[in-house]
Amino acid sequence: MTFRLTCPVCGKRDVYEFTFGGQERGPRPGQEGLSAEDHFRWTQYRLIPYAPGEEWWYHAQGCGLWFKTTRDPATNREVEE
Amino acid sequence: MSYLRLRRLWKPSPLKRRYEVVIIGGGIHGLATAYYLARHHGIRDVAVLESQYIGFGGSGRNTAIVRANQRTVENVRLYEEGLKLWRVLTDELDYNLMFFNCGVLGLGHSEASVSAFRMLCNTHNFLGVKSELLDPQQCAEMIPGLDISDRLAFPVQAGLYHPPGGVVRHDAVVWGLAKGASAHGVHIHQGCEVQGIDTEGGRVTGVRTTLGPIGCKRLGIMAGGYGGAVAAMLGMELPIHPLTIQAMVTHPLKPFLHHVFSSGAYHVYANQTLKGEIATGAHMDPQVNYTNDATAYYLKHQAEALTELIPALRGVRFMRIWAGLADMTPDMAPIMEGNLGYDGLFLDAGWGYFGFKSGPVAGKYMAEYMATDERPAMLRAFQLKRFLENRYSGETAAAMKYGHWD
Amino acid sequence: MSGRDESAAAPAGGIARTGPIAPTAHRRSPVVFDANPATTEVRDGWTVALRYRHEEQHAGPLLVDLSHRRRWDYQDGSVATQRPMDLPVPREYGQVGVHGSLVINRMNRTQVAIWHLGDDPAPTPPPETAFTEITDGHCMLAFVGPEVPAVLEHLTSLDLFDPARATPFLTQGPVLHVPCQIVTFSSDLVIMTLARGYGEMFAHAALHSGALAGLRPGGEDAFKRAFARATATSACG
Amino acid sequence: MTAHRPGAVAAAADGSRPASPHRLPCGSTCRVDLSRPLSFDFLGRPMTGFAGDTVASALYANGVRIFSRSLKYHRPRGLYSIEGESATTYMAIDGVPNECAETTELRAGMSVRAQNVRGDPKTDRFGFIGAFERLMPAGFYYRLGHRPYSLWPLFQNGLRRMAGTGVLDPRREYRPGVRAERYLNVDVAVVGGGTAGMEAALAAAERGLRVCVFERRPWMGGHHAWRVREFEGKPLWQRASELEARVRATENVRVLTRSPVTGVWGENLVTGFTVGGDDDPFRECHWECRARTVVVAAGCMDRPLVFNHNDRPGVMQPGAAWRLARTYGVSPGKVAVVSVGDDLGLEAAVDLTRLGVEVRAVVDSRRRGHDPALLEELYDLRIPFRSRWSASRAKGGKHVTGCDVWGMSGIGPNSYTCDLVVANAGAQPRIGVLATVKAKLGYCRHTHSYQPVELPDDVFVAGSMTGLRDPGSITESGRLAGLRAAAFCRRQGTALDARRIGRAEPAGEAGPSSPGDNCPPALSAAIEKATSTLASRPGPVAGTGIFRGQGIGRGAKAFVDLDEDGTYKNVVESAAQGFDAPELAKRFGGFGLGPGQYRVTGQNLAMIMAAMGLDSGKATVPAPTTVRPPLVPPSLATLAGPPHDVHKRTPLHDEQTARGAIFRRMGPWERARYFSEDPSCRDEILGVRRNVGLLDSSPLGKFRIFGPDALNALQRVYISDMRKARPGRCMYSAMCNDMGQLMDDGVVVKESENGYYFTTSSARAGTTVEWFRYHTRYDGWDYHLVNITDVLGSLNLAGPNARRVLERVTRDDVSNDAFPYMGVRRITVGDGVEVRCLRLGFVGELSFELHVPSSYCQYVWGLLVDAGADFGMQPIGLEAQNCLRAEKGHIIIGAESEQRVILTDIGMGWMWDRRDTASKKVGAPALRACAEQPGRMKLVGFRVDEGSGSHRGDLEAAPGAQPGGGPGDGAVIVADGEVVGYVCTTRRSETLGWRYGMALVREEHAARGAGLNIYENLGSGRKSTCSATVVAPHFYDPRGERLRA
Repeated sequence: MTFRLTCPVCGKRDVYEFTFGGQERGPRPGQEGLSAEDHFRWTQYRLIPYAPGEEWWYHAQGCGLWFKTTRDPATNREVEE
Repeated sequence: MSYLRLRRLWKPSPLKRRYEVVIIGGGIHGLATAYYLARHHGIRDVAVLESQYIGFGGSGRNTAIVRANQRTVENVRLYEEGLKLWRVLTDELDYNLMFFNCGVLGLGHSEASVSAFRMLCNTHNFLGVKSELLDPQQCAEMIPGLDISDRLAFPVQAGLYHPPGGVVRHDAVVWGLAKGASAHGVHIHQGCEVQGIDTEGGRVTGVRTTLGPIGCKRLGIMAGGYGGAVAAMLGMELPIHPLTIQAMVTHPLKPFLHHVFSSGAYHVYANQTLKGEIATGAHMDPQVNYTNDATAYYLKHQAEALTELIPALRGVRFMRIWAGLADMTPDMAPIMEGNLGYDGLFLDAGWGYFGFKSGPVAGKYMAEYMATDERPAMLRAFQLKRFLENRYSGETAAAMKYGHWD
Repeated sequence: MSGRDESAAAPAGGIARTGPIAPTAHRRSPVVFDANPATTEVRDGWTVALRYRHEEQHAGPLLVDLSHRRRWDYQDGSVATQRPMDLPVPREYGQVGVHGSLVINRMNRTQVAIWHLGDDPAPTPPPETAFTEITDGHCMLAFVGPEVPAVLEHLTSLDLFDPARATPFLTQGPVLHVPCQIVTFSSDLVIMTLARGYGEMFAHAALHSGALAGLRPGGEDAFKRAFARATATSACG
Repeated sequence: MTAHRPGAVAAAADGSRPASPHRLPCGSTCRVDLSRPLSFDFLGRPMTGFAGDTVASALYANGVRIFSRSLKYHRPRGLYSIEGESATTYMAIDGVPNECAETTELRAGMSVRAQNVRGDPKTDRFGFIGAFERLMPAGFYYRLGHRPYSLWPLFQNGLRRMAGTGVLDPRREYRPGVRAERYLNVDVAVVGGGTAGMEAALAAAERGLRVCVFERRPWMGGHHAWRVREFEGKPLWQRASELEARVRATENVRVLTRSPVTGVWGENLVTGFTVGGDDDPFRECHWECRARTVVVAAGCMDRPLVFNHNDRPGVMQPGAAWRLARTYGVSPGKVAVVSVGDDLGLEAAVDLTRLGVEVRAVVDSRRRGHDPALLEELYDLRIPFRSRWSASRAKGGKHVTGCDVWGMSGIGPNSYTCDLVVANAGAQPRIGVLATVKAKLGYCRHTHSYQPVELPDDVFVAGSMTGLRDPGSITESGRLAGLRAAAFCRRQGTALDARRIGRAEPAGEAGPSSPGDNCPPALSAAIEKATSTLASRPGPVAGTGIFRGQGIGRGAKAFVDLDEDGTYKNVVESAAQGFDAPELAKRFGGFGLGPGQYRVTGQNLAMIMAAMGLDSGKATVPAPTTVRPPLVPPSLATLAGPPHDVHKRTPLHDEQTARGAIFRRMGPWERARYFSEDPSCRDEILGVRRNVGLLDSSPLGKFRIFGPDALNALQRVYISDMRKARPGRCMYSAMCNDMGQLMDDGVVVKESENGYYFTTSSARAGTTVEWFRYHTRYDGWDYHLVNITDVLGSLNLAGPNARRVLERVTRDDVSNDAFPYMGVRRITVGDGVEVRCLRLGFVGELSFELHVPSSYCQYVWGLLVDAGADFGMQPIGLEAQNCLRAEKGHIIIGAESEQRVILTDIGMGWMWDRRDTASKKVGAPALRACAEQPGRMKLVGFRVDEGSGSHRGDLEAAPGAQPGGGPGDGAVIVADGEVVGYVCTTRRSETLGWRYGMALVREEHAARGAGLNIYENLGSGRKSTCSATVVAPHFYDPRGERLRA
């Protein structure tokens, strides 16, 4: 699964230059009235089907940008939206 | 001589449209659960559904290391019982699982890991599981050629030796359990991929498969690395990330490595198989993934690590690399649940890279759970709700960064 | 040894060096080459090797330590519209502007790096928070001379000589597994910066691996010649 | 390299006598230079080979026929293949085990040994084992040796001893030569430097693309390199040689010979390795080549014929016999029987005859499809030929003495006397690379081989692996593949577009243009022309589905897999036990799991299983088993490459080395842990407590943050109310993760309206920017971070005399009034270096932390050391700091915290701004949920009860033991037969005179004054127990008077 990711600043680079930031799960929920269970679900629970999903990646060895990309866990390739 | 009469290990069986119990996943967890359901609980109307061939997933892709030197009490007890089962099963199944009780040696390369080893050692011995703290010289005596000099970036500072551990022939476990389950009437269906799960009124009623619908009263999701994807068919979110873990073997050599060894600092564990290959496993890639693709990166990484630790390994070649999935939870402990969201739905998942050594013992308790609807005491520590209560099992010490993939 | 007395004015950005610079050569580069300098110069508190003895007989590529060259980080939410140190900010990510002795690298949406590479005294940035002098935070190395692509092929998988990119250009990525900021000026001049802590081991490893392509330590003079050549032909300016 | 130019040695070979009775005058195709003898030894017997020989060819030329003994049955094994397809010639060369004699180039002075033998391979003591074959059906070991279980260890050890082949000496130094790793970026990577590969390379290079060709042999040309047949008026070898010269002269083609490809990994990362030749500067080089497109022109190889005793020395594949003669000038035998299934095999028979081998008979399992020209040549040479016949049995013991052949219709056998059996079932493509690029392979019933059904759109296939044999077709298919690769690169647009480099605003830009665009008319025309030329030439030749000789019976001695001694009978046995699919049989019977991997076995195993399916009425097509890289085994030394341990050193590394520091790696840094051999660091500790010490804390994370939203960002990641940060004062706070676990701590100083300076723990320095940006990634805030960890070194001057030392190097007022505890000042030291100075107290004493520009650190260190000399100031290391801070009850993340505890569990809840929900602080919801949750683990301080406990065995010699007796780090706390906690850090304090510690325990044991039972058992009878009392975790100077002094 040596694949590449397209950094919006640096272009296509080897995946090992990046830090994985997990699936897109939307912005941090507001904390007023947030239940413990909702918070811990948001923090840890994910639905990971065999289908492309949005993910966060950080170009740790390069420009230092967090960006979103859509990738298919069944092929490990980025998918054009 | 009956030895020379060759019989099918498991019988081909007709696919029925309805079973009392359907188990998704023909790996050791699924097969063991089926085996114990039939053998211990008299539930023989069981089908094991496997999308590829039995043992295709993690069961046939691990490095076959078995041990019980865990960090917390609940885990030590579970894996200790697991260790004792190899011998019992070899006899019960009349199939040589080839448990090579060679002991497992962990290497520590920092003051912090020495403290961690001491904690493990004390815990194990207090619980009656043998463990021993070694100095670097003793490590070198156990692992011929191990470099304990200061030449290393991370010199060896201590070893934690765990005599009850060893290596089991992983394929034999799959086949032996299939043999045993089949002998007790369990149906094993290979090439049968589950594509959906049916429920009605809060109950599981069956599965939809590439071979048509199959009804059941109880359903076990025991699909290893694919467990999260199967649960996703019900829209069920889980704290599970499937990650790729890779392993590789060298050309076969005459025996010289007589123990399993591992090193956290170098992200490497290795043992010499009965066939003589050095089988070695690597660290994991962090991103979620359902492929079994290996990478050039780890072939190289592993070579760097092994040749630094044992310089003589520069004299050997890698002949095969492969990958499997590890279903990681935030605390590196499994999730074993019953009637989860739906009556009759059982989940055995999140084993990470501990899925092989736990197979039979997990099957034994999951069978009990499925047969009685009562959570066995042994499984109390492995409930899903611990993640929602922020009560991690403590199986790993490190705090997570963004999630359980890092 | 010739000493040059230069008092650099205070840098901005809250970095702790606002006092007058002592003329004595107190400052140390992270890189020490195992080679004999033929000429050195004390500049701005640094002892700079201009030429090494072996360079006379060495026709191959050279590794030059430029850690003493001043560098600034500049960040702004709308950097594209700014003129840090009166330099135009390159429009595209990865573009490099050469303006006399100053080089400006567009790193991303909000950030540029400015390098002082010429012989003239380094300019003084205005006292804006947006500037951070990072000279001491980096090791700066130049790969100079023939066979530079062959040397770098041993050190990184980055495509530093992509014919489709116009020189000079910036690449941010790992060299010897260390994150670097790399500017390709030409096939005989590549400059990179990396965190100072890595400097000593990095230079050592580069010389070890680069030795197969003939890499040896070099003095600043070799860099100056290559920089003059590269910027004379460069489209930027 | 000269030895590898074809024809270079023709003169030497032509006029002179053969150098040994086994050498042939083979002329132009010969790669062996008979004028350059090389001496080597085999089993201590001196032998002579020549430059250009492989170890195998040289041994064969010296009359060696038995190269090894087989894995299971210890059967004698000879030269069966010539390019390492099987492991029969794996040998120990210069003590290195499992070296492939077929591909290892001979060097002077080599010492060669056979493997898996007891004694001489001719007279191996375990040779008798083969007689017990009947007792060892497939998977026999799973059904044996476990009853009674007590016998199993004996059986297991027997198995272990019999298994394995090579012998590794764990104390030897292997492969000491130069190693390199190199990285390439190309547009087209060509795998295979045969005619098709070379044509592809030229076609792409002529269109300006960067091309790299990987060729495993020392020369290019594929099978054309040794064929003397003429095509369009020129011998094939000569055409190949001329083409090679053209390719090598093309500037943008990188040619790597002696460079097998180990795999093509995701998105066309081609890896391979080069084993250096005589005139290469390095011995071994690992390659990683990132290619935009890959042309696979890997060629084909023999598919073995399965017949009785097909493993006997003297049985070899046509490619092996032919190459032995043509490439190495070695006679494969005197009298041969040839049984083949393809035209290359027939051509080999003809050519061998011309070279002086007496071919008794040629049989071909095919019914039709033979090249009539070859049949005519056989007729002219008066060699009896039969189609639909094949070898069924090789006769002889340790070497072939004869061969039986049978007709497919069941007539036979005809018996011949011979010393060489040349046999294959046909040809098979080298599918390894196709498998690793994830081409979907299907069984082609015309060529009877696996062919790509679906290819990734950036991969192109050419040459004989597609079934082509006509040289013109091969040429054209190569050219077409090269052109298509070029067109693909063009379609992707310029590299610049494809990589999206240089787009200031990437969003909204169009992706790569649609296929067909950007392909200039000339290129399209060239593709059309090549396509039609190829179509007009002969297409793929028909293959054969036959895999075994007629009349082999049960096939107990007919080998499907030579490496693992897997026979035809074993395949049948596997199926009988339920392993009736190739992938299952492979695992169960070990077919293709040996060193040769799938290479020899793969296709035949699938064909056999498919045929068995047919027998049982199930229509099946051969299904390929998984091909796993590496396609050619690289040595670990090659993969590991040169040493590249590039880590960080502080600016004060040399100064500390000079003072006797003992370093340890901490993350990327090398840091001084001790300044003496005393693990208790007594002198260092007392120096700080009573006098003054100097610590290099440079790896401490140091950052600037500024911008309108800087405070918002700080409020998000820090758990405290960061509005309280103010100039001139250090504010201590912490960061948590979303579970409320402690991630980091440090101080924050406000420096300007929107600008702050802050520190992090050393371990977090590298990920702090990432962390800030991650947790604010949805917010669009305008703030900027600069990591200045390496800009500033850090020197910590600590102890009651710290101020007196500092006063000697600065004129600034550092008195307690002017510069109180937790203050931060800029002071000037020496002759004008301005530094930040922070009054902190991690070690519990008056201390000044100087943040000094890195280039000045050595100077400032020198100033302080000189100033401290009168006080006897000593440098201290991390272990002393560790003890000092523990005495003070200050925690270290990861030592006193772990996954089970959150901020409030470890006594740091006071930092948390409970009222703030607006900032959405990371970790706050978790703390809110769990701060008061019962039953959590808590951090406690304890004091070991004097005189309590017992102590057995030599605990103090164990790693990590603390001097002075009593429990050590990692001791467990036990109660009622359960483990209820563990000791994080414990030391015996010289200052306090008692043993203190910090532990994580279950809440019910955490109350002040509670008793703790501490238990240690490190194995080997080393055991201790003692009791302790829970106390507040501030052991030393609990009121903090010394910090504020």
